Amino acid sequence: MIRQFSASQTLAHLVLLIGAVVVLLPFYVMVATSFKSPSEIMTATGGAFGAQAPVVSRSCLARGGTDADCATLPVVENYREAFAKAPLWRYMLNGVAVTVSIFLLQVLVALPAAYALAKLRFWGRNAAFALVMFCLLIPVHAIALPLYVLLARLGLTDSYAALVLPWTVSAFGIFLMRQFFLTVPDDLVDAARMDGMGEFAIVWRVMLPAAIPALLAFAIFSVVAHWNDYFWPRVVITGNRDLFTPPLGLREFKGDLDGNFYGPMMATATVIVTPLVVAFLLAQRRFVDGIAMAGMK
Amino acid sequence: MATLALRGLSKSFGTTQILKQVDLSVADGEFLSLVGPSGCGKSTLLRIVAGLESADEGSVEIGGVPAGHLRAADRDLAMVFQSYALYPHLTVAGNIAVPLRMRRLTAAQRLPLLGPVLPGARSRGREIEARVRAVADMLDIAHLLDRRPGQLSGGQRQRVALGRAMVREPAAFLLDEPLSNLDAKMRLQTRTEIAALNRRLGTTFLYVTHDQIEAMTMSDRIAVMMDGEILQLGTPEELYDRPADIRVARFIGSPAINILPAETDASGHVLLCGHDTGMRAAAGGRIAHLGLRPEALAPAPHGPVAGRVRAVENLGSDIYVQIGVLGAESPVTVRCAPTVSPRPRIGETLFAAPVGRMIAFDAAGKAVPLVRAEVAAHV
Amino acid sequence: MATLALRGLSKSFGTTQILKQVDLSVADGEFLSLVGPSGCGKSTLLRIVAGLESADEGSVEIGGVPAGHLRAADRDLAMVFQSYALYPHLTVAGNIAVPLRMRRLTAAQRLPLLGPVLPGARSRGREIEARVRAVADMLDIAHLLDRRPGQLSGGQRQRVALGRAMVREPAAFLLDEPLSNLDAKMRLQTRTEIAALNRRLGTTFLYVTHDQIEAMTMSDRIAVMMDGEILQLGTPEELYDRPADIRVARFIGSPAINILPAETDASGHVLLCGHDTGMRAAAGGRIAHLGLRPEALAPAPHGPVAGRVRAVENLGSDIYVQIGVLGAESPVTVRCAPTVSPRPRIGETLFAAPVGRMIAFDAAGKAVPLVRAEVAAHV
Amino acid sequence: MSEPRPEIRQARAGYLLFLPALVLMIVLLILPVAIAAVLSASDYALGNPGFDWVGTDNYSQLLSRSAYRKMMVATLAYVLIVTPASVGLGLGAALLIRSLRVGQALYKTVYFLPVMASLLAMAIVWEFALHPTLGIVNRGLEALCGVDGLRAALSGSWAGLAPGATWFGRGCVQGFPLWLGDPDYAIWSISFIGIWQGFGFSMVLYLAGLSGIPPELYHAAEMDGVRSGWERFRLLTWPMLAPTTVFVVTVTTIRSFQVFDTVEALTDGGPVRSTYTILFAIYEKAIRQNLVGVGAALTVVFLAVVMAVSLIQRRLVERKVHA
Amino acid sequence: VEIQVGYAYGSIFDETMRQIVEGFSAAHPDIEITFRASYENYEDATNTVLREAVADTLPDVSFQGLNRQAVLVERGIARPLDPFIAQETDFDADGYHRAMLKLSTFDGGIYGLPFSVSTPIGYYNMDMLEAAGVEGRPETWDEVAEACRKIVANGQDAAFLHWNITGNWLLQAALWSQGVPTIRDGRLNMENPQGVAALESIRTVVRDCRMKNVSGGDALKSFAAGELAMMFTTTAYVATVDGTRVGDWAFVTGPYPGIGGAPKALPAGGNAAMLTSTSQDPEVLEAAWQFIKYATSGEGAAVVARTTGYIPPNKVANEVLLADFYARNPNKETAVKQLPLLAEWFAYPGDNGLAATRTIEDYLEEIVVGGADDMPGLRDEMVADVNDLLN
Ligand SMILES: Nc1ncnc2c1ncn2[C@@H]1O[C@H](COP(=O)(O)OP(=O)(O)OP(=O)(O)O)[C@@H](O)[C@H]1O
Ligand SMILES: Nc1ncnc2c1ncn2[C@@H]1O[C@H](COP(=O)(O)OP(=O)(O)OP(=O)(O)O)[C@@H](O)[C@H]1O
Ligand SMILES: [Mg+2]
Ligand SMILES: [Mg+2]
Repeated sequence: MIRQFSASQTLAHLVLLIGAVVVLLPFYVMVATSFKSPSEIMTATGGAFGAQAPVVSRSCLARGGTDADCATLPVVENYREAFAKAPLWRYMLNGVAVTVSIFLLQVLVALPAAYALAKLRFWGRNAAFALVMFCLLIPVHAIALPLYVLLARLGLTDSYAALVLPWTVSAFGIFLMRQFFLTVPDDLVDAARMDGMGEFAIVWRVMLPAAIPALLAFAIFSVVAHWNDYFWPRVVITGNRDLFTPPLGLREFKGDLDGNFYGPMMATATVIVTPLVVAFLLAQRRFVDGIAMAGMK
Repeated sequence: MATLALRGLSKSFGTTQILKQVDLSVADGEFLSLVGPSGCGKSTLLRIVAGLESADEGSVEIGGVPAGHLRAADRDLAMVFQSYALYPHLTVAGNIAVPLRMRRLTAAQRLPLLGPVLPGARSRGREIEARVRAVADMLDIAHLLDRRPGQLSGGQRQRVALGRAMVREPAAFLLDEPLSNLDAKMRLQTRTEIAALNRRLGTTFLYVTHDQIEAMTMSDRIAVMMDGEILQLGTPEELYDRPADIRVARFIGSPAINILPAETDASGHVLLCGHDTGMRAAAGGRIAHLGLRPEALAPAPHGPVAGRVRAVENLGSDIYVQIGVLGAESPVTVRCAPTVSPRPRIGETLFAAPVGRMIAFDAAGKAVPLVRAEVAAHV
Repeated sequence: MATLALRGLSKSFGTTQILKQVDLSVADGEFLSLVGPSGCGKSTLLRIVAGLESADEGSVEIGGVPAGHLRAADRDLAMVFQSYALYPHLTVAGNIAVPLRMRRLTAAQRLPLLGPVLPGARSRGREIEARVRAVADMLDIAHLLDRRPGQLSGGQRQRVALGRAMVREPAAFLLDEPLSNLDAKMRLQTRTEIAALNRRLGTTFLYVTHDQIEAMTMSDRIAVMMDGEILQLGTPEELYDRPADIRVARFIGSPAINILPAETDASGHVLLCGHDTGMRAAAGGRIAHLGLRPEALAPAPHGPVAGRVRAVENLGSDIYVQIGVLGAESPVTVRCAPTVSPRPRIGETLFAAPVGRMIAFDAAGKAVPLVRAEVAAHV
Repeated sequence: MSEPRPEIRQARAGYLLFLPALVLMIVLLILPVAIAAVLSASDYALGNPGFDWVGTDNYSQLLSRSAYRKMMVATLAYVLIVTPASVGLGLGAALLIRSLRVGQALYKTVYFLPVMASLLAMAIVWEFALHPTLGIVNRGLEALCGVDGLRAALSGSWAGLAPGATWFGRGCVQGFPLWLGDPDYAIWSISFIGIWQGFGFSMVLYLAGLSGIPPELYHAAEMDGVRSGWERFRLLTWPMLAPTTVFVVTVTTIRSFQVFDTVEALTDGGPVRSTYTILFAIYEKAIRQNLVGVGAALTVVFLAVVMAVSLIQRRLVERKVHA
Repeated sequence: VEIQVGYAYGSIFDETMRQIVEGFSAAHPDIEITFRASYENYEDATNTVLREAVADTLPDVSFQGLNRQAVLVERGIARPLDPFIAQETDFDADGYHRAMLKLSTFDGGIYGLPFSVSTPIGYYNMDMLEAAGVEGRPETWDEVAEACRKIVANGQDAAFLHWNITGNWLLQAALWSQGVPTIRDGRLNMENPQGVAALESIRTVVRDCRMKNVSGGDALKSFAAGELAMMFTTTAYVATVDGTRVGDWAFVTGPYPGIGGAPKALPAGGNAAMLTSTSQDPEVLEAAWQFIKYATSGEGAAVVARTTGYIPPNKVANEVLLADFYARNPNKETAVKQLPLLAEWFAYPGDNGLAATRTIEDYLEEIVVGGADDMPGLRDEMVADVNDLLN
């Protein structure tokens, strides 16, 4: 503890570095591939980021360009193709809209529920909490069909509502927030009552601001899950491509048999993964704190 | 400004009765402390007065008006909590302003962005701001108004909590151990301030603590509570000098009172450790214990109290000598002046004699008034 | 059992120097307290002695042997922490046994399942158990041996922490504010116990606190530390009666000493609020302040100290009267007997005169010995 | 107008505040589960005009058909590989990272990246990385074969072993495995990706748990004579992390039972159903093959198993905490 | 009017559809075509449409796998096309290959018009064959095995049989090539020597060609990269190989190998356009019909040939519009030449049809991963399992 030999530090770094290499390998493959020309991908040449020898754009040829017109750098071609093949911006925008609305609705529903479970005494509270714990176990894949039929009966398939509504209640969010609220002193709630706030006002004016760190942790879980979700959008969005979320955009490249769009496909993957990584990097420190504070230990 | 009256309050949690038919009246402007050991129900009582909890039986009157049907926010009481319970996300100014904002602004005017531009909100907002500043000036925290609670010391938070309570000029203050999270120095300083505040504002204070020194130094009257009952209600002097119950005697005073075994001899004289004290019970009851405060004992060549010195604590201003006395439950403490000579030393035998008031208790622990034996004989 | 000697210890965190060339020797078996305001470096010093932190400069000797190269586990010191630092997952018995298990059992014998069946483990285990029981008996916690720390009260935890330190009979105990997490009553009780322990075991104690009453009542000697330096080292009486520095005078004593402005007149006499005190500086220096303990002042019809009564605190055993005196930094506290009459009332003017020792300080805050002016004239 | 007692007001507020969540949970989660439970006794298929009750036929199928036996094997294998590995790696990483003087934030971020990344995107990348000939994994291994010294060391030929005696040696001679196409390797590959993706999550939870251990305890241990890191871990760290561990194990187990995306994207349950995990089976039956009844029966079985697991773990915690 | 259209295999047909719409819009400026998200494959196509039927969000036109049409007809989702055909004065039903039209005819009604049709063919890297000393293209599986042995001996990857194409297509091909229909009387028709022979043919390739259990996409990539000598799969990928070929080697296609001789018949792969509109608006229905007609006949069909490896279903396209196209693209003509062999691509009857497909796939995979040697035994087990499902 006191006199740490730098040898042990070095060893720790070594082990962690090897781990980091394994962890980062797929990311490296993804980014590297998105920089390469098809032939470099096929032959696994080109080093880390491809030789960037000009290639001829196939889609440009298809539109009737000549070889000379259509020569571009592989990286440009891949990313241009990624955005040309599918309206990626639109999909990303959808992704943002969907994840943000899901998160906001989840907070809207979970926060009062968690407050009730943590701070209010009422008959059946334990049963209510048990119900939340049970719901925590239900994966959407298992109930997708009944849920789909439900939405279909309401005429809500192929709509933003279909992407958002099923997620409005997050058992995990309720659980997490409840754990956090347990650590908020009861006195604070009583003080708010003395100050003239009703229970509803307490939730939004006292508990919400106090819960920001835990909410941040939850936000990351929620946003990650729904930004990346491929299964549910695929089930409910059958008609309108304008409602696609980023993973569905990625799927456009993942036909049953082609392996030939690897460059653009990896470019798309890179584009989709990047926002989350950036968001995480920004929120990283408070995220770990938030988890710790939410008593998830 | 109002009186508080509790009549026959009872409260149980599950099967355990926490409050047992408690009666208590607090006069207008009075500073009344409620003291008692941990878990005796002080906070519960306070919370019932505040309206945060309801009694199973009994009633609460505020300013002579039954308050049972009023919710906490409508009782016009302010409460200060042990943990201060400040809103961590609001600045000091924001914290102090909350009670006013909740009361003086309409729901619409409180809205985040829209609110301030609504008619009337401006002027109300300015009023509130002025009031907050005035309170902050009074508590000497005006320079902290823009900080958040996390950036304040314990004492400063304490004052902010007081400020939040004061800002709306409530009928009475309820304080639940507001000093217990402060360190010794801070506690000393703040308790004077709170007492001064009571005098300055003239508002009724109901103050809960388990620290009897706090209660002694601040209160007009003290109610000692144990096991859900109020054992005695009186001025600090009364409690110190004339405790009605041995439990009260034990609770009040630091270092604690010395309880020594006593008897009543055939002639009705009270014997302390077998020595005649020259006193007898006024009403002639049997006496089981005598209570002697440390300052009511002094070393004397052949005093009735004798034992080996266990410890000598020199506080500079006083010396407390603890002696192990046969028959006493715990070591007997004797207060000496720092100039005492010879200075008692650990291990030697010390004799002490009563030099101050003796308090007698019967076997049930009830106080029994004593009178000089001769005087009584004359009567 | 060993002496501790610190020589020229310095320590900085970043750019701020926390310890400045501290020298300190603790005699074998001595109870030495280290007091000082929060943040003055007491814990840092203790941790350097313990080996949990290293000094930038200077050396630590334990039992006369330099310990600089030893890690904490090898220094044969035991430490009691403010938060007790008990292992929450182990029972009381388990907690107390840890130091023995770590030292007396081999790594193999400590293995979870296999360990106990290894040769020798049985008998060692029984030895340890017996030792734990003995310590628990001594501390009166034998009935708690199977509980976990979470199920204990503060005072009980405190004793377990002590037990864990005592169990292996270390060369010296280091205690870092071990009482500060206890409530007032418990603190009172435990401090006597710890002092008694020191006497019984005869082991060296180095005790850190920022509570001077604690230090006064327990210690053989006290070191007052401020700003990384030891201002004075001496017995409690010395510190209380003959502080070397105005900061020491202010720190020691509760309620705090009254510091009043003073002058030296042309004839060398010391003037207190303009009144001749009949004293002069022994070595003839100029005097800027006079320190008077609350008990060294008493109400007197025309005393030199006069002011309006700000507060009257009746502790039952004493009454402290605070008066606002022109020229004094803070209200002046006068101790009266509870029987004083007339009882001072808030708002009226009170006169007080010195009745005890006066402590004089020059403008730099250094203490200046005083002598009676007449006597000096005769010499 | 008399106000109700505060307790009653509180209870009312409690109901009111919990109500939206309750309604939504019932409509969105409980109701579908109930529907699934009902449908599990039917032969309902999407688009059919009606359906018949088939009693427990769907369930008895689960017992009789070999595919479902393989499903159980694959699911258990996945859970039993991924849970201990990602919990262990998470703990190891957290401990190592905590011991560092510099670079903590960097490793934390790197190890958490896979948790953030889109599984679908990463599955595609892994598929590419594990491609038998073009993939970086096999290319890398082959490159190692090309370095004589390394090849000798790794294949054991320095010790006189035949070139094909070791796994690596065989790989050099016959080519390295089809990670996703060989039934002997597929479940391991999928599990590996699961671990890769999930251990960062355990790590973060463990880091949170570690930061909750008061440093004074470590100092106390030091004073008590604890010298080695291992002793410190045994005496203090591991027991103090027990609640974290239970939580992490529970969450990881449930997540492992719920593995779906990688299976769907990479192996479709194959080869020869070696990666036919239960959630994928539900999906295949109910959505791909339109056998809603069978899928529903699987759903019911799945929920029963997961609930049993979490109840058992709950018991363990309670015993631990209240012991 | 706007009509909504769904189709599968976006990576193959996106360009095709774009060109068709271009042409169609020129001819019908008042009709706007909106494409739905493309289906991943034919099963996905059917399931999506089934779900959409529940939600009442069906597209107006949906391109469905030839073997998946029956389900939609049975459930009443597909609408008959006969009324529209009847209105057409110049509609030449004969323009469609009879066999193809028959694939979309149920109970005498036409429910779909074939859009793109495929047959299995062989893909060859002639450079690799020659390097290994193989002369010409193999005509039977025995010859394939023979060639494989030489190529393997030459240290190269020999062949890939795309055994897991949706709907057990190549197993059905192996059976049809011996003249045996896969389904007879609602049961799996493999309890005969031809059934075993079909399985044996697969095992031969696995054993003699050292075929690896990789995905079709991976194999295609290897072939395009010039690392795989032979590949047996649908003609659909000819365009893909052309487009992604790395290096300069001789790419040639050849007829699908038979068992013991030339194939007697081959299952028709591909998809048909179906009218799935729920609209009551005659204008919408008419527009949808116009699109179906355009896409499946004449110029629309010609685009299929130009942009994919599929065969246009329409004689007009094949013989009139594309005469010199095939001369320039002999690799794409292989499938056209196999047109006379076209036979039904069976869907397994009943609710468990897809489960049966998957079960058969599992058994085939046993062979492919080298875990099965006893073909008659495997056949018996498989038949029992599948027939159990088909009951
Ligand atoms: N909501 C509750 N449910 C059950 N028991 C309770 C509840 N609130 C308090 N109690 C119990 O009632 C008793 C009195 O509690 P109360 O808080 O009034 O004590 P207190 O005198 O304020 O003690 P302290 O000095 O420790 O604050 C305690 O034993 C406590 O455990
Ligand atoms: N590891 C550290 N890094 C930086 N500064 C430190 C560290 N440890 C202590 N300090 C600083 O050193 C000063 C002395 O700390 P120390 O803990 O020794 O004070 P103390 O006298 O024990 O105070 P207290 O009575 O509050 O415990 C403080 O200002 C503290 O902020
Ligand atoms: Mg309380
Ligand atoms: Mg300290």
